Amino acid sequence: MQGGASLSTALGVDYGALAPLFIILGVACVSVLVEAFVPLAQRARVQLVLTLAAIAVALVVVIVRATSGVPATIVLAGSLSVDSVSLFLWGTLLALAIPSVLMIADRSVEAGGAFVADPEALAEAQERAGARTPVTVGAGGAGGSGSDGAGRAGSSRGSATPPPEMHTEVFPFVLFALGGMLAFCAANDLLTMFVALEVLSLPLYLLCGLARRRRVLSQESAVKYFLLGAFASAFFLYGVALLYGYAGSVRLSDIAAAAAGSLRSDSLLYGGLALLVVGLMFKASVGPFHTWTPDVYQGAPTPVTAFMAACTKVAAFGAILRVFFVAFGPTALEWRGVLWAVAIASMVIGTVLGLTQTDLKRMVAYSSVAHAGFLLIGCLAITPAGLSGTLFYLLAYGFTTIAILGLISLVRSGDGEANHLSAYAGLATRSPVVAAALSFCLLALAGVPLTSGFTAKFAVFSAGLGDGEAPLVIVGLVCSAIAAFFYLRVIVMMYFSPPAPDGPSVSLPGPLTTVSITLGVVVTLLLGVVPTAALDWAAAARFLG
Amino acid sequence: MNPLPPPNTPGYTQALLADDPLWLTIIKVVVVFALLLLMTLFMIWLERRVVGRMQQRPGPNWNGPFGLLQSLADGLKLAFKEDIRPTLADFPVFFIAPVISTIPAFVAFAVIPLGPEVSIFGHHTALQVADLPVGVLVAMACSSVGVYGIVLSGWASGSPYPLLGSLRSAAQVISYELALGLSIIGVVLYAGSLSTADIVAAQASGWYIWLLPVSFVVFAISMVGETNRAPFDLPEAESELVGGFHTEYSSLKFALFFLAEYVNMVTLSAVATTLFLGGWRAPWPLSLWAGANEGWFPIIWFISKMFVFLFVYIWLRGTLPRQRYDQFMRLGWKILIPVSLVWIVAVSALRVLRVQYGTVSAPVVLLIGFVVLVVAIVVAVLLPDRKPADEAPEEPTVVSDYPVPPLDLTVPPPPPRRRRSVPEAKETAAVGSGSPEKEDA
Amino acid sequence: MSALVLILVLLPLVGAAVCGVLVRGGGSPGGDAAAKAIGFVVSLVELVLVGVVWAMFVPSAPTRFQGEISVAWIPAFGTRFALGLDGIALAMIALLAVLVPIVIAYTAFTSAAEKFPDGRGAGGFVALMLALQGVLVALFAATDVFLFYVLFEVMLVPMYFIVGRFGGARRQYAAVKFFLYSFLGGLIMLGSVIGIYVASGTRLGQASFDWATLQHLAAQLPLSTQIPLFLGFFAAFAIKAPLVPLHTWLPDAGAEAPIGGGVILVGVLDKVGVFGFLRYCLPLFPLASQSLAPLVLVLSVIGVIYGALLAAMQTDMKRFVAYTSIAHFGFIGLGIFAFSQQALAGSALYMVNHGISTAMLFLVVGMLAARGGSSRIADYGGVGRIAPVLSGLFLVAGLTTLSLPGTNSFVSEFLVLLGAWPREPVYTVIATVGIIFAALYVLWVFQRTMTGPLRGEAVLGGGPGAASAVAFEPTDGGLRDMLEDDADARRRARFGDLSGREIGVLAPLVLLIFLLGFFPQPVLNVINPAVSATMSEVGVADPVGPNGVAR
Amino acid sequence: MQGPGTAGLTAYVPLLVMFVLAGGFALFSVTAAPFIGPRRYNRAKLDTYECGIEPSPQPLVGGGRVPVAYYLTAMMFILFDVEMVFLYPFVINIDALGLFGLVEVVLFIGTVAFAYAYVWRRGGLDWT
Amino acid sequence: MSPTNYLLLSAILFAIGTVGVLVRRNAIVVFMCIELMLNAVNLSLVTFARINGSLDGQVMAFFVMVVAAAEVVVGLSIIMSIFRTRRTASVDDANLLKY
Repeated sequence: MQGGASLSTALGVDYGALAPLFIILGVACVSVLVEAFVPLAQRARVQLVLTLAAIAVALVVVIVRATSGVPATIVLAGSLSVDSVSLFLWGTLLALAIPSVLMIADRSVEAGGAFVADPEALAEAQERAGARTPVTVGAGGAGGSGSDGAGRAGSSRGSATPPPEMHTEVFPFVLFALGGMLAFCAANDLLTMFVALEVLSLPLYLLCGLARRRRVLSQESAVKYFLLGAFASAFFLYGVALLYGYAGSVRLSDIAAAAAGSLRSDSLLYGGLALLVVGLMFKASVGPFHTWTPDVYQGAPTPVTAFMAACTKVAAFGAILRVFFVAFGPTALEWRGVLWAVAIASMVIGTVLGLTQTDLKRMVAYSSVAHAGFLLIGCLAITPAGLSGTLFYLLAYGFTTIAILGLISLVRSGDGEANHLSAYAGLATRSPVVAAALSFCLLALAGVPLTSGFTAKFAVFSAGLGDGEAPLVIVGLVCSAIAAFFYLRVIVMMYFSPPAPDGPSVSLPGPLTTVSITLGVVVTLLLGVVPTAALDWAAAARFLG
Repeated sequence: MNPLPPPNTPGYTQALLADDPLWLTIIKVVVVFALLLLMTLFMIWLERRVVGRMQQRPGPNWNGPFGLLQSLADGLKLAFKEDIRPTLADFPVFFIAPVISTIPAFVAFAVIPLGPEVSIFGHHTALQVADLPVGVLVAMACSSVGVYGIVLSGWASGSPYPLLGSLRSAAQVISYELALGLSIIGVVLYAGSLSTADIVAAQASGWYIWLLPVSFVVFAISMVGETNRAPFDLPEAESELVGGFHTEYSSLKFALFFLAEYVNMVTLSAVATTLFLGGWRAPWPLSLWAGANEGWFPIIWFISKMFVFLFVYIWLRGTLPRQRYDQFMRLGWKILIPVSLVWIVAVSALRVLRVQYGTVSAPVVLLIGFVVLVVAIVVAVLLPDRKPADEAPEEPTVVSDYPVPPLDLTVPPPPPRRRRSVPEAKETAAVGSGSPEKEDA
Repeated sequence: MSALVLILVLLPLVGAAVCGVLVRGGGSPGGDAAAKAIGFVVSLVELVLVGVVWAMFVPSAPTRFQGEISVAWIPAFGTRFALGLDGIALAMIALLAVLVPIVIAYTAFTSAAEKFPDGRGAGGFVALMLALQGVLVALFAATDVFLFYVLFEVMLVPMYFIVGRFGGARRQYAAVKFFLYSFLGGLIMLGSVIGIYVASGTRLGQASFDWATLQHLAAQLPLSTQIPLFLGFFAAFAIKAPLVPLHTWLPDAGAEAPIGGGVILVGVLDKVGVFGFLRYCLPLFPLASQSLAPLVLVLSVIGVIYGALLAAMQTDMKRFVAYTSIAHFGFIGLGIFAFSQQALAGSALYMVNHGISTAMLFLVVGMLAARGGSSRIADYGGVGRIAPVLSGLFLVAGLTTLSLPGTNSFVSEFLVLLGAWPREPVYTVIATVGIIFAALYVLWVFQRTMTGPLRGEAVLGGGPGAASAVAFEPTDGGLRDMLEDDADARRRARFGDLSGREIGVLAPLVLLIFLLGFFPQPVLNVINPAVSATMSEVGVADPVGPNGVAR
Repeated sequence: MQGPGTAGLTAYVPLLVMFVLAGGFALFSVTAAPFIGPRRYNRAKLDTYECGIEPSPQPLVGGGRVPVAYYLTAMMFILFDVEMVFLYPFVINIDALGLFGLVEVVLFIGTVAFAYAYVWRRGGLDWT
Repeated sequence: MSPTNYLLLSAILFAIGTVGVLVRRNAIVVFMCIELMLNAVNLSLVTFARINGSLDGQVMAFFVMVVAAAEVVVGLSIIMSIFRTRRTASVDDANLLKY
């Protein structure tokens, strides 16, 4: 990482500390091989088992390490810092990854899976169908992966042949993204952070474009996400360069030290910080840098949306926390004002634009923007309370979002999901359980007490008020009051308005989706009623400078 | 500049050349340039003669002694042909493409060491235009910049054949550039430097062709692929693509492409000589005489070694039929690259072991395990491929939009033993005799 | 007793869960019926338990709260699940315990049970009602600010569904409006909750939500910090117990809610607001409440007049009821912020009485509307002739609403005015005008609907008979009597008087009205200690002597 | 990798000279060609060459659909090119890095080999 | 000449890239502008390495190159897929997703 000489000094790799990361990335490579060598029939099953096993093992390792009280270490020549914060974030990420992977793997909601058909499966399906029509080139998938199947699977859906299996490449993608997230929120120098950022982004870009239904929408979202994402990471990178020029090193602690005692001009420092923050904020879909969020949330396959909404936010805010606390803690007073504005902008934008949405996934997207603003309140309080509050908020928000998106994916009409608000009219009469779960999660997003959303908001706001951010907190409260309106609108639709005769059907979820949704709802409830354990764990988290 | 390090140590030549005055540099450049032009003319003549001899016919023997002036005459004739600009062509690019493909071919030769330290007009210098710390990379860079000229020419012609030809040549050049670069790595590993002069200096003890045979073979093969020469001359496969990327070119522009091709041949042969055949160092029996590596003699050794390669070029063209495109890509991607990867691992493993542990110890075994693993993976990859299903939907794309001849003529792949069967032997003759007409275009 | 308090909280919740399961699971009429029955039984048991608690409650006990429970809930925030009763809370719980079975009985068992929108059975209503009761009991008993806030928000959810699922035509609008107003207030209050939490953290070193702790803290807080915190709480409570500028949700909710829901909403739910004044604003921010008292008083008095005027102008009986209660809440606010023993006691008692009288009024109106199928005043006239019992009970309800001496409201209203006079004569006088208005609007409505000749769509039903009746109205005596008798006969057939069940539902309320009208003492005994404690916490001297004479 | 402070840019001057010379030569040739050669107008001559048949209407130049295999090849090339780029510095100071470096590089190559195996098995390298 | 000029140059390049991304409408061109930005960063990284007299900057430039390559691969595949679906690479034509 730091050139030849110091590489050899870094021979001693603390494998214990890095085990989760290695497990995830290693299994990702293995699952690529699985893609290569396991025959089509077993592939999906093998991949699912492999992925889940990897995540579970990694989670166990994290928990063991967190409970065994091993001292925090900085590993790999100072590029990764495995401290209690990293462990908490890792635990959160892995815990969130499990339901996401379950949803991704589910093939009961959307026959054959929510993703583009696998070329081989497609070929077999065509043979089964007797190759009636010459293949028309539909949407070319990533790298010529024959997502031509999309159109075909859609067209031949009516016929007897079952739709072909989905791309199982999504599993390695998810694993790589997950590994990138793990590295991202534990990165101790900006270069590692940048590389991790890309490692987590690139698979996501691809995943967004792989929806089986609404190919064009999905591909558009992928293109937008990619272009804007690359744009943002360029900013991030330029910020890194400036900071490197300022401090002569990209190590966070070195930057802090240089900023603390240096007579150099601060223009480099703050310019670098600004650009850096732009990149990070983009990833976290904060405030003015959110433009990609609604489109991508809407266009991407819903399981992927869930994965992004939950895990990416966790990773991004983990990195934001680390940068703010470790690298720029000393100089907080100079730059905090600007970020106040950003936080307010984020909350207001998310709330106001959320009011105007009629597509549920877009609504969730805007609410995530608003929530990013709330989270930022916690990040801006450079205090232990702020840290723990933000961490807890991430955990709570992730599970709620996954549950919501899982439920959204269940409401389907003839062509894929019916995300329009009107589709939810009278859902309560048709399937009371789904309606109840969904309204519970929405109330959680609104921050009604006895849900995790409230506990999290309370933690963050109290931290913010404790650090003298009264204006922010007030704006936050008002915004959440306004935001409650568009959550309620859905509930009104579901409960109070009569069901449309030709309304969408609620497909009975298979075991995988059911498990993930249940997980999300239960955690949302638990964190609302007895959050003590999680709060304590979060409160114990400290950075290792 | 910094004081001269002792001779035959890395960086010596750099320091030496750093003191060159400008006039000396210019002289060298002009000389090299002229040399390359002459080599081109001579090569065309030699090729036609040799191929003719291989085909039991005299070849050009009318203009000048042994027809030596034949290629000069061809060049002049080309100059007086009409310069056609197709209406559909994108003119600026069409205009600049030949230049782009010509320049790097010449520039690459600048890093080649032709000989040891000599004294020119009382000025001590090395027989080398420029010695750079990244000399080898410069050579490779030039060879890959050259492909831009080809791609742009094909694209700018606004015509299907050149487009496909240029695409092919781009694909082929980049594919074989990988093998090329990977094979060089072995040399760099042992020389410990990227400077050509240092590499030559490092071969004082022995040529790398003996030390790194695999690298040499890979390099030799991909050298041919890199220069679009038979049997890899698919970009200008007359039978499929008319003239390939220069279908629409005529007159001096065409001549420039031609020039570039032959200069590339010469340059790459020179690089090969430098990397594997000890550059200007005298071959074995002569090397016993100390004076062989002094003064101006080495140029002789160098050029003669270079001609070995050039002759092989011609020889291949005379003997081998043109490969089919899929066979060709398979050779590059499925054989050359994995082989050279494994080779690199093996070589560097041995190197590390020799440097660090005199003897074999436990970690060594583990290491061998790693290597074996990699090998095993590659072998596993070499399992008989399934019929890839995902290309099936693509084929209509190829033929879909506008009438181009299908890129890959779907010839049923012949079992390997029938390669050298009768009809293809005929094709050999056809190919061999195909080239002169191309010149007389 | 602590256990008993806990049971008071848990029992309705369990009942609600059971009923909910029954309704969800079956959706069948059987499940529905079972749910109704179980719900009714549960509410009766709850009532009995409350009676027991009332009996065990020792008014003269030295402690601020009785039957306290305190379990650590979220140590990270220092919140505890802490319950405890003082007199006011007990009174409110008792009121609730009385009203819930009545409401359930009315909704579930009377023939006039409302026809819920798109055939929803009453079982779900019962379940929601029980859940609401559980939450409310816990809310009144809470002695932990955080817990109070949580319940304050949670309380909205069942009410939201009651209004939204079982309400009238514009129920969605009303439900959402209700929820958003209260939720907004709650969030503003959350700001203050966090604020006082942080303040306690800085002042006491270790942040806490315990009511008593914060009450001790109140002494240290400077006015400058008290005022914003007070305003936060005040906003929430002022929305909840609608003081005038923030009242607009109440008429909608009250009008659109099902009758049973309306009873609980206006009768008990809104009391949470004034209860909050008494329990949180005053003791926790004494300085602020004193310095801001004029504001509240102005609002209250405006509420009295404004509510009265608008009530008089209403054309819809449910809205009319809602506006009357706005006027009454004005009185309560006046009593609370007059800072005198009597006024406070009066307000506390008023909370109970108003609950009873409003419930009465609502139910009667509901029964009337159930018959006529409309709640517009103009649709009725001369109902007294065909439904004497109904009109009689309507009169009783009206009289207690205008707090005629001898009815329960009179005592509390008198106490309020008496206590408020020495400190706030001006406001008291203005408020007294409200009483006259009250008499006006109540009697006017009664006169329009119950007395006089038969009129109105709902009564005449617009049938051919109606036309003839109108036609024959002004003709001479004998013939008219004959015709009218026969017409009356016809209409009695169409528009029956109260059934036995309905009378049974209303009877306990009537009983309470007169009982409390003549013997308010038992309730006052329970309330007074809490009131005096509050007075001492506010720290102002009582301007009225023990013998009720101004010093 | 050469640290800062090497021979600097002067070592590249000869390359520049060579560049200028070759470039001048080439440019001269291409510009001179039209003036030296004759010009006899003929529409067919200026048409796109399609074996003599009437050229069919063309799409935008270069806008034609390019077979996927070419993109794949390009991407694979980038992949391996980057790998190569990393191998050069490694072999330059392989002695300094020693066993650790070797292990790392084997892992590195192995990782790329995974992707390589995948592409191979999924027919990414087949042109038929 | 002084390293500051290189920094200026890289800043200018970066700005050009940014403007290009914001102004141009063709996905490929936007993409190239982004690459330009990345390479501008490379330039400044190397310059800073020269200024600080440490190799880290150059190493970082290496990493950036790798990342840029990966981005090229992924981005091209995505853009190509949508191009093959819609026969256009213009960002404006991708307007199914309304803001």
